[in-house]
Amino acid sequence: MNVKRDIIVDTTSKKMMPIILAFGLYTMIGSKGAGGGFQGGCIIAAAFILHSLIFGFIEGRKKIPESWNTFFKSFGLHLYCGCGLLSIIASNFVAEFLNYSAFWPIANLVGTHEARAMQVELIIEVGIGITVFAAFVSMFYDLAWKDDDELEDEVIK
Amino acid sequence: MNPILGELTPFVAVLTPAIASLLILISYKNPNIRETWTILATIVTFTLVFSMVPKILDGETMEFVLFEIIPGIEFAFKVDAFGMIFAITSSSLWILVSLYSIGYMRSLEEHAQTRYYFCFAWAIASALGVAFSKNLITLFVFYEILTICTHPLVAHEESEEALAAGRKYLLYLMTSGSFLLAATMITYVLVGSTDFKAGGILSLDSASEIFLQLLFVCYILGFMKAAYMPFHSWLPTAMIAPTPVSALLHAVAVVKAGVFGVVRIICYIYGIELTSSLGLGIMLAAWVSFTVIVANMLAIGEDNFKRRLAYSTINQLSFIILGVSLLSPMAIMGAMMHITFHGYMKITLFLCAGAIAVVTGKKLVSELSGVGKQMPVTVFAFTIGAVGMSGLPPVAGFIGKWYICLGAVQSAEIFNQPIFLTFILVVIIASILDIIYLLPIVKSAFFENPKEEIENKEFGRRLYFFMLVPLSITAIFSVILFIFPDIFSLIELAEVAVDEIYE
Amino acid sequence: MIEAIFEKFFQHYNFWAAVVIIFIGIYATIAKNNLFKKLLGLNIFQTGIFLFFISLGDIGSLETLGIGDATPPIIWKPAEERGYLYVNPLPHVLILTGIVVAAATTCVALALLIRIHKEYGTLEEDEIIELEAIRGD
Amino acid sequence: MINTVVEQFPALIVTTGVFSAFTILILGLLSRKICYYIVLIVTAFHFILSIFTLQHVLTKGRIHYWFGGWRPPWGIEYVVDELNAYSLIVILFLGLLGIIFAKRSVEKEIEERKLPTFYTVMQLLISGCCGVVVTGDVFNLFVLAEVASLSTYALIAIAGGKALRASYNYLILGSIAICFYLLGIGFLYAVTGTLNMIDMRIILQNLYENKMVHVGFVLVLVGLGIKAAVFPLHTWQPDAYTYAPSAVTLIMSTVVAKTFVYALIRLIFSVFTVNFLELYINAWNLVPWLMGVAIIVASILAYRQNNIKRMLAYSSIVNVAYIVLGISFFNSQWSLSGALVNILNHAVAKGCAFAAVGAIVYKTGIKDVGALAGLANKMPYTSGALLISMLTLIGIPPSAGFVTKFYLAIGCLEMQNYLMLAIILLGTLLTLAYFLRVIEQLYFREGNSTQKEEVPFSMLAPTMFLAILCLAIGIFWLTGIPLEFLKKSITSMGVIFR
Repeated sequence: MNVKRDIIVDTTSKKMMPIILAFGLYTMIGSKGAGGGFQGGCIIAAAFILHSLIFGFIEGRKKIPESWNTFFKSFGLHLYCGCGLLSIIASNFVAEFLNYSAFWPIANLVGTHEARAMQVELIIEVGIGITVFAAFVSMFYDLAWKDDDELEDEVIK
Repeated sequence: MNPILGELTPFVAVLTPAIASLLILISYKNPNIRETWTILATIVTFTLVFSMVPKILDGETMEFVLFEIIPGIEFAFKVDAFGMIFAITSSSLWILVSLYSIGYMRSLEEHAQTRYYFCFAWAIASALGVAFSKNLITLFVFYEILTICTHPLVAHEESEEALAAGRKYLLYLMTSGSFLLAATMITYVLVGSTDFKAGGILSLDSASEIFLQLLFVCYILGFMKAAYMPFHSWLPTAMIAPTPVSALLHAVAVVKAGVFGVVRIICYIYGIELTSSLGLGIMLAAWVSFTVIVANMLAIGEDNFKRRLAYSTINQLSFIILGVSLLSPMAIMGAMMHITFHGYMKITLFLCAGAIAVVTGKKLVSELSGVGKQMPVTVFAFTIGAVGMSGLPPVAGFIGKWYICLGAVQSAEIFNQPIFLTFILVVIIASILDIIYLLPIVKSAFFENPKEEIENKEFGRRLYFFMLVPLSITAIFSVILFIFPDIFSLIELAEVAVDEIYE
Repeated sequence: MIEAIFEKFFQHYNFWAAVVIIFIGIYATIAKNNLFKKLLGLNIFQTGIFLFFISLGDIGSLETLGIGDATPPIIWKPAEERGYLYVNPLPHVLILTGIVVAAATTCVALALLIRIHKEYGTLEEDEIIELEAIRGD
Repeated sequence: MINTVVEQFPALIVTTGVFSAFTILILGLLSRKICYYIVLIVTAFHFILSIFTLQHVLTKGRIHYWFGGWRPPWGIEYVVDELNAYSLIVILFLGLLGIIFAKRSVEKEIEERKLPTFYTVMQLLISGCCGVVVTGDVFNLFVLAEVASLSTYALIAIAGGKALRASYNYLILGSIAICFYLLGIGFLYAVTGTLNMIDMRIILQNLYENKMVHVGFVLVLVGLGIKAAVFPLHTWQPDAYTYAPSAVTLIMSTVVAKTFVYALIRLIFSVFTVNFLELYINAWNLVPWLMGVAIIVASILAYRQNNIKRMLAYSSIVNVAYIVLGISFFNSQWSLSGALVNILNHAVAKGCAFAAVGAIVYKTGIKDVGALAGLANKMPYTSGALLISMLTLIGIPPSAGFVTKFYLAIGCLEMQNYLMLAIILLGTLLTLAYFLRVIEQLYFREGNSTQKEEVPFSMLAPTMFLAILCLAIGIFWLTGIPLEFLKKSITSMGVIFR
């Protein structure tokens, strides 16, 4: 494409991207406590969206193809839901969905009750974060892509 | 002789035609097998029904409770003498009409014969269900099925006219079904039961007088199948159906279900005493007397053969209701017997009309001159039916009319109201009118020369025998029923029923 | 008299704001002809509801009702001055969920709008209805 | 902690549903054919679980399930009593049949590359509906209702063309509805400080005079009323049903519609109680009359339709009106039974009708009533199923529809409301009037060809099965065996008869 590129915008966005990603990760898992998965995911998604805004959709799509997005969307949810289901299965169908105290795989690694919960929380936050990030990115592409869907597939190939 | 299957018999009797209908549906590819199922079912059903007669004559009743729908309402069958009369009539005539149907439908090479036989079997099943139902809800269920499954028969021709007739049929009968359901439910809420009990279940304690009178009107509207005026017009319209349908359903099964229901309401839900104390008997009698006269007058002006017979049916149905509404034992007995007598005679007339239509293609009364020379047996049978309709001996119709006239005298005595005697006058006028519109047909058929060359339709002749035999049998039976009215234990059954009611 | 009314009004100004926003939103959703503006109206409506919910969580706003005054946990106050220790967090959590749902709704709606625009070339409802009538079934 | 495995089932149905939905999305990248079988197997599995749930509820009492072990009112609680279990079975059963039906129909109506997404959304829809049914938390209900609704919007829109605008209309109205609901529970939360249904019911008992509660009640009612397509709020429904793909219409008319009707019943009777309605909501007396108007007006509108799907859509409005009419007479046990019975009856009958129509559309592309002529010869089984479903909707005994009418009639009489009885019966006649047109076309008119062409077995089987059920269920209700169960369900709703 013969679009004239602005070096300042290019460079800034390139330099900013890792920082945004790092901030997103921090929001997601850095704080001690529940919450942050959704916000972190949003921030990470923002980084990718910024990237494709600057370098074009086709470039952006190459960085993160739709199939990856689909995978991430599902994978994040599997992490979250899997934690819940695991606590049921691991406790031999005695504990409820997402009952952390029955979460044996981690129970061997960390000692106290609270810490255990915290570890599980971490997995869940990561799951939420991944899903949100992938969902937002794919939403962005779906809405921004003006041409037909078939065309989109061809371009990616 | 004991009932073949014990307490189950009424249920199986209803079930047999229903099962047969499914077999008919399955064997749609082979008409011969299909018709075999029909004939088999007719015979089995009649045997089952008839096997119950001795037990009923002993004054016993048979009950079979299938299940309880809600507390106080069961889905149950109960055989009593009155139900038996209706059941015998329907099931015995079904045999003959089935034979006739085979001849008729094959001669005309009608379409959709499987649908025809399927619906026919269901109609009989539901007519038997009506006869054997223990309470109003069971009766309602079968009553509705009867309406629905006869609609395809009315609209069988599939022409615009037939479809319009079908629509009219459903409009009238479904509306009446709604009234019946409403009345039934109101009865249930009032007394907590809808069982038929000789002597009635309602009483003045259950509701106010005016309420009970309105409920009665609701019930009568619910049995619109009885085709009293001014709600009669569906019946002549429905005559567009094939003749066997008009014969069995619109002279016996369907319309008699309506009459049957009215009798059930008066004798078994309201009870004679309540009916008379509410003054409902005389009101109803006046209402149907009007129908008796006017329907006959309309019949005189009608040129279409089957429609003329339909008006005659309307007249006779109202006549039966008149008998019941006189509220005296004799009259009720006469009415009950007349259900059977009228069935046999009217079916003879219809079958003759159908045979003439198939063989000569003539459907109007004015065209019939000289037919008697071509089809003497048929027209002779017709003569027997016509004589019976007019209430002249030696045909069964005389007995019914005689009893009802006696009943009118009896009512005048019982209730001390001479006004009941006027209904004898109604009977006589109706009989005269019957003669006026029926016997000229015979006259012109036998003694006048045909106006045009008679076209002999070959396809009709081929299966003429199938039609001739049933109509001869019904004609013969119409006479036999006069000489030996007890051939199906009819009088005894009617006596048992009346004894029960007046106990 | 008027002062009392004013006082009552301003004590619950956030609720009043929520009401105003909700009605603006509903108005836009119902009255606008453009499908996109309808969506915007819907979003405004949802925002109004979120504001309402969060106002519920702010116990300080109930202070004037005599229930007491609340302090968010980040602002330190001496213990004797605290009415409630913190703002009720539950409505906030609920609204977080609500926002996610709202975002999802918006996203589906936008995707639909894109498809509609592709199909009809316009987002004006009356024009779309006309076009539909021309096309038939 | 949990005593028996069965108590896990309600939660498992919802969570594994969502889990599998996204598994489909991943596996769809690998193979498009496998998606369908996953949905099928998972839903069948869930259906079996729901049967065990019902059995448990009937024998051992209601299930309380605390998510993450957090006790209510802090955590989310799932409560399953008779009514829930019953609705759950209805929803999963019809969902299962809908999915079986969907396979071939969807293959024809939808592009192949959209299939994984389609099935994902379908699975989400069913899970969302199950969630709405089992949850005992008003806010959780909101979230799961949105999951179900958003899926529905997407599924309708998949058909393209006019479905887009139908879907968008539904989206706007549905979102307004859910916002009303949210606002309503906001009001309730403001006065009670809890979101748990049982808790809220207890706290509300002292607050019935509070204006906030009244406003909350009305908002909740309107919100769920729009979602359930209760008469004056139904405007989105005919378009959506008409233009959606056949399989989606089938699922919407059965699963989604019944879910929100359930939610309406649950909120009215379990959170606000009969006492509240009786003492403080005087306008409630108008609801039966409104529903009477609904029955007549919607029937007349149905009569005027040419498109058969649209006709069935209006018939759905009539049937929802029957249900709401049933619950509006809350003092009569029979009336409430009629409402509960109609949840199943209408789902089965309408499911059968939409499946049959879907099959007709699949084979011939016919959508207008006038073009149906002679189809009985061409597609005898499908036409037979359509006939039976229509007779059921009319209410011919002994079909399921008759039972509804029967119970409602007794209910009306118990309330001494004779006019309403007349309206119900008039409704029957009007239903007959508009379905008779279809029946006449099918059976009494000559068609072009008499060549027999039936739809594939996977579409025919659910249709025929539902048709048989129309009769079987009717007879089952009539046997009186389920009366005890109905009584229990009504009690579980929190209605006590004097």
